[in-house]
Amino acid sequence: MSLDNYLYLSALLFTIGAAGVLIRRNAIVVFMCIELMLNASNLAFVTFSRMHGNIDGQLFAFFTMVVAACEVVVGLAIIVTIYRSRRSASVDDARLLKL
Amino acid sequence: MNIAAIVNNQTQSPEAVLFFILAPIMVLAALGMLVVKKAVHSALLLAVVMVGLAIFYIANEAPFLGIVQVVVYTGAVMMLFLFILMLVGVDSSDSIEETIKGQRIGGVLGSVGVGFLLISLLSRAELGQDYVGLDLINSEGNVQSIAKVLFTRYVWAFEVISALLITAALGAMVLAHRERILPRKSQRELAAERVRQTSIPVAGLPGPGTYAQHNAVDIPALLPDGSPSDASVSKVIAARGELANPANFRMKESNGNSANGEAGEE
Amino acid sequence: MSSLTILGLLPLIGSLALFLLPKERELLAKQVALGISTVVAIAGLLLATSFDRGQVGFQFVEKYSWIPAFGINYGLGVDGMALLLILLALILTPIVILACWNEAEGGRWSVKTFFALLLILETMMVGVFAATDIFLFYLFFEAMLIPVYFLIGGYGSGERAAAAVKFLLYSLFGGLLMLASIIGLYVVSGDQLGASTFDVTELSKLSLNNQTEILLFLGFFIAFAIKAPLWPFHTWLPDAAKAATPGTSVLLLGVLDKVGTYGMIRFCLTLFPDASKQLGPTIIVLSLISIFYGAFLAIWQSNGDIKRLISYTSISHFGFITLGIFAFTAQGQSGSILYMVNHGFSTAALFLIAGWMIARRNSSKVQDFGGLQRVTPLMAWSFFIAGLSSLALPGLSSFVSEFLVLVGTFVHYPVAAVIGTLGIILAALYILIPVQRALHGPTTPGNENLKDLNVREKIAIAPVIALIIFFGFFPQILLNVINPGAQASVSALNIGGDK
Amino acid sequence: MNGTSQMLVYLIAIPLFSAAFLLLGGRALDKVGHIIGTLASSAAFVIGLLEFFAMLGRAPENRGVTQRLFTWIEVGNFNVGASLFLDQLSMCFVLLITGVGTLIHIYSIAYMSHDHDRRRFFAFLNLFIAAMLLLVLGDSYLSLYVGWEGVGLASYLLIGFWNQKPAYATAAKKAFVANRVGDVGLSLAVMIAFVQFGSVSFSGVAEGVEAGKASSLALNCLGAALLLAAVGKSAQFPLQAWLGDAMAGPTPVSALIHAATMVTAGVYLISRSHFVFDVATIAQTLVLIVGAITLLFGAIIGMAKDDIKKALAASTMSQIGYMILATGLGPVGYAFAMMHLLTHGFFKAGMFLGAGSVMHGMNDEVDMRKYGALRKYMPITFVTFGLGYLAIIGVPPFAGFYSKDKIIEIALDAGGAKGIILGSITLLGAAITAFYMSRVMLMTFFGSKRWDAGTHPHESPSLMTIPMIILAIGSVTAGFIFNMGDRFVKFLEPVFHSEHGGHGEKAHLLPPIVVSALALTAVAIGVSIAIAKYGRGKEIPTVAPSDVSVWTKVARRDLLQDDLNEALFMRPGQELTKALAIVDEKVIDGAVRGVGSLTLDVASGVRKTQTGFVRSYALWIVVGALAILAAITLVTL
Repeated sequence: MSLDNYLYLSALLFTIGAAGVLIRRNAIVVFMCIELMLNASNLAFVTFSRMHGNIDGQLFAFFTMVVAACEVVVGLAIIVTIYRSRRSASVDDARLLKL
Repeated sequence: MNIAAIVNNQTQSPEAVLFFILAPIMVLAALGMLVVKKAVHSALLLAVVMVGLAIFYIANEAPFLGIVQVVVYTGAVMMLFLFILMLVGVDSSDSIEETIKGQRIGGVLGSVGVGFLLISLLSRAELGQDYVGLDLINSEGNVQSIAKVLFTRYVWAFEVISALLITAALGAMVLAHRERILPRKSQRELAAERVRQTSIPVAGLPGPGTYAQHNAVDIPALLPDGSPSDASVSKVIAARGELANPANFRMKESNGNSANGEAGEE
Repeated sequence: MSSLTILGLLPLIGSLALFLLPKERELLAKQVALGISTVVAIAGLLLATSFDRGQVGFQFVEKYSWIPAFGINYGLGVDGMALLLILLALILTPIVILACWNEAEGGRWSVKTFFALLLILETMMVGVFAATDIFLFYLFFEAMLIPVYFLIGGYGSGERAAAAVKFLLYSLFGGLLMLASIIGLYVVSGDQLGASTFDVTELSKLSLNNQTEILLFLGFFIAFAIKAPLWPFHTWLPDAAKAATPGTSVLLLGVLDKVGTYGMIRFCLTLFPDASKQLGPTIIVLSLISIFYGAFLAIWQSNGDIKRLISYTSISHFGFITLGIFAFTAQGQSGSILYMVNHGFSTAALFLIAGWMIARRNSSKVQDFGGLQRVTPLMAWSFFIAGLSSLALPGLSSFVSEFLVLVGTFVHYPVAAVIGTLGIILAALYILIPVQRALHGPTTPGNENLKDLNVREKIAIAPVIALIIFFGFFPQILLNVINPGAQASVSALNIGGDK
Repeated sequence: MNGTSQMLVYLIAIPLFSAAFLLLGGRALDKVGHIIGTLASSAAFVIGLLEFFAMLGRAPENRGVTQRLFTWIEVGNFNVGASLFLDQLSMCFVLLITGVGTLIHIYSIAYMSHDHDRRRFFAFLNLFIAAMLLLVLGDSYLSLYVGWEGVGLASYLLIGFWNQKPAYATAAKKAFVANRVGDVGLSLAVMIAFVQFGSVSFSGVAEGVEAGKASSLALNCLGAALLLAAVGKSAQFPLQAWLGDAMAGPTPVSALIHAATMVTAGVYLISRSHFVFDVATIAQTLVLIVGAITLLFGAIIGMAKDDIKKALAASTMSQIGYMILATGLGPVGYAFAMMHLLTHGFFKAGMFLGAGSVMHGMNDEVDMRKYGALRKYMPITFVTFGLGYLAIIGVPPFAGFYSKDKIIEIALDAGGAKGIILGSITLLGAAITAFYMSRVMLMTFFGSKRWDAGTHPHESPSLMTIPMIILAIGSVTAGFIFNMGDRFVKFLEPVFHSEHGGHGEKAHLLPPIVVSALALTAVAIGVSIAIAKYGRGKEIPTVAPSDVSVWTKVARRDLLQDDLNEALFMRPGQELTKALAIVDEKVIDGAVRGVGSLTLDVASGVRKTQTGFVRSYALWIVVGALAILAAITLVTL
């Protein structure tokens, strides 16, 4: 089986993640979709590392994971604070920042 | 993806089998995340996708990453999501109809467009050299090779990433921390509050069967004026309708009014 | 020999001194302002005496490198024309300060700031006429707008804020076009003269191909056409003049607008001779339209606002000045430069007296006056004489310049001159109709007890009227100063058949 | 050939400074103002006389005198010196202006005695004298132009002397604007002269014309421009509307300015530029046409006017028509025009002063229908007015006969069809003049009393009657003196180089005796018609009858000149101003404000994209990414 399939899979997962971000209104689900997109790109990294026979790909996937972790932590903290003040976790409710 | 492409410089066939089983599951799970109403279900589906990915990492000669994916990512990060979901309310579900005009169609079209373009680009891209595979690099083990590269070339990146992690943690605490506006209630105040509350009996609830012949759990205690106190029996039993009638166990009256008591006894 | 810099800086130092005064000592502030401006005026006159009439080109030249990286240097120098305009500014400022003694009350800021702004404006005026480095000229050209903006916005009447903003934006727009041309020139001079420079004399040696020359010319010309209101770009002037205090309008119309026509001669003609010759006829048509347009609207304003009326008359006068400039004859050039000086005095007189009439009657509608001849004869007579100088009655100064402009135009464009001469009939109308409405006829009720000019006002207006009459009989004094420069700029255009 | 004299500048300086002194003097000079004014004017007259006698002493060729003051304007080769030039032509004018001027100053001392602004009146009179002298003494067209507008300003001030009455203020404005239209002609003339001959002085232009430097077109344009100027100032057709209204000024003003001096400035201009008109044939014919039209125009209006001053003004217009016509008849005509101008100066000023004294007696009543039988009450006025009347209609021994008769003669001599037409017009004019002048005489002094209640006419004080008597004597004797042995024509001959000698042999259409007879018969006819209509026992209604022929109605409205001017110029002008005001407000200012509001609209449009929804921003990001990817794929295809 050629390794390209993995790339197609990661592209597909990435698109689904993007669609999720655009369509779902619950902040946490949006956040999960972003995680999905990140994982999709990690898969692509690992596949390329294998294709090129160079470990850097994996290393980069590793760094992406760390960054994703930080992002999740801060993101969820924000969602919690918004939930506390607004009693709703929907993304559309926090829309004061406009002219 | 024509068949001929699969034939040349291919991996062993079992990997193909693994791929063609697991990939559809993962895609379905991902699609499920979009469609499912409850947030918890989409969290679990995401966990499925992540575990699938871990397996693929291992299949791609990256066992360390696979394990990290499972242990760190799926284990910790997904659990964090579930924890937040619990905080926010598990049953918070989105209503189906869309609030922003044209958002849903635009979203789907946009992402499908991007996906289609990515895939079409990928299909036309080619490496110019056949796959090398990581056997040589992983000769003394995947973790050792990663460590060797991590702590030589990317040591600065590693330090910066750790700094980032710490700041993120700190940030989360600062964000989630709530200033205590009112002083913490000491035990004395809690007791006084409980006395002031009329709804909860200060002396505590009478145990079942008090002033009655039997202390079984389904027999309500009798209040001094003889009426049964339903606070003394657990709501669940009452809900199940297995409440016994206290009249049967009323003490026989020494004279006249014991007659009507007798009647209820048998 | 940094006499020009000293002359320029004196008013600035004066305004700083004014700022230090305590806010409530208004009378002291006025006296200090008056003192400083008279000292500067005397210094200017002394400087003028040592000006050598025969010599063509710049005198009192100063040149210090300011931003060597771009070849910008702090270059000052005056020729006949610039000297006269500077003197006009220096003489008008003390007169304005004296005339607008209590016009500054009721402004948004203190009286002290009003007079400080006037002094700052005076520095800008000296700077803009003395600059020989185009960058420095541009700097003063833009900096001039700020004090005027605050003067109109803070101390005017009616919807002063809107008028101030309109004035500022309109002139800034013009300034930007000029900046584009300056940069164009800078680049062209870079590759033609080796070191790129901003100096006027060097830049005039450039040889530009026709297309770029016309573009650069238009950049400068439109900026100056906005400044000296030529026909399509004039709508800011009536509003600004109506909203501003009469003193500010005097400086705005009397001196600031002359920067436009001065710029046309100093920059448009010397730097872009061929473009000027090519576009000459169109500009002549524009100035003719200006003459008639300004005249008709002034006649229309005679049942409207008196300040708008005077501003429309000066639009008509500026039409004559541009007509003279682009006639490319020695008479036309000298006539237009002399016209700038004379127009300064006649508009100053008209505006100051109009200001006093409005202050007394506190309404600026022409028909509210009526029959002032009986009630305030002195003011009526001075307004009448100022009006006569504005309609170019021979024997007063404006006639000499207007006639020179028309004769100069006749040499090359006879038809334009004939049409221009018809303009003097309208001039008679737009002065005599308001004179009749405001001064003659029975005294309208409410005007019976208006006071005539007090001593201060007499001292303010007497020199202006004296100069108007004096230069009517002896214009040759001014013409001797103007002629060499005008002759040189026309012969530089080397137009055949120069009379 | 011209000598120099230092006295000329004082001719102008004395009245000018006395005018300034009187104006600036303020109330303090009220009591003594009129005396200073009269002294200044008489001083000028004395200097004029001295110059005249000095001139007579010199040989005829070099009688011209110049005085150079300073260079007025000198730019490139446009060089105009402020210098004065006195020759025989301007000598006549100087004497007329200062002489008649002084008499009128004396007259107005009494006439204006009740007016508390008398000092200002005398200041303006002196200003007028100074400006008129500058006009006649200027040696170049430009200094003439200064005098020209100065006189216009003085007439504006004097007509509008009582400007508290709106009607008088409007009349003054009308006069000034009409003069200004004429001045456009003069400035054009100066420009043409400069461009063609490089100089604007009379001598320079004369040499240029002789040297033939200018094309005939340029010369004719120059002539036409000069004619336009003359028409503006001398109230000839088509710019004659202002003369009738100019009667709003006090009567001495009408006498001085609108009878004797200012209105004749046009004739002076044409005769001074005789070298242009002799060559520019078309311009000359134009002059003839203008003269003829105005001659009839004035006469017809004169017949219909009931206001004594307006009637006299109309007659002035027609008499000046005569003079302009004479100047149009070539070199020989200039001298006779001058003679008629001088005699007219005498008798017309005399009659105006007479009218003034009549008004003075009838407490400022001007309508002749309210006069009647005043000869018994105002004997001196009657006699002086009568002598003026006889002079103007051209009764033989009086001045008018000599000068007008000569004009009729040379009009007929013009020869051919032109001669016939011009001759008949002048004869018709003479008849009509006789008619309306007799009408004025009969309505004022003869017939029955038609006074309003409470008017009791009395003879004017001696201060008024003495000038009238002097002028009457002048109008009687002037004609005879001027004509004794053609002395006047010989006096002016060097100026106009009219080869006068050849006067005799030129083919006469009719011998002079026959011409005079013809003129006299015309006059007789006019007088008899007037007597028939207004003479013995005819009842003259005190209110102008309305059931009259169309022609009289039209004549009463000054042959519709005002309506014509209004319809042609004033109303369209007002419409144009209103339209331009709207254009300025809406189109140009609108465009400027439009730019402002356009930017505001665009800004508020863009603002709508900031919805606040995070997801719509995300959508924009995805769409952006899609666009870039698509671009890349298209490019790489």
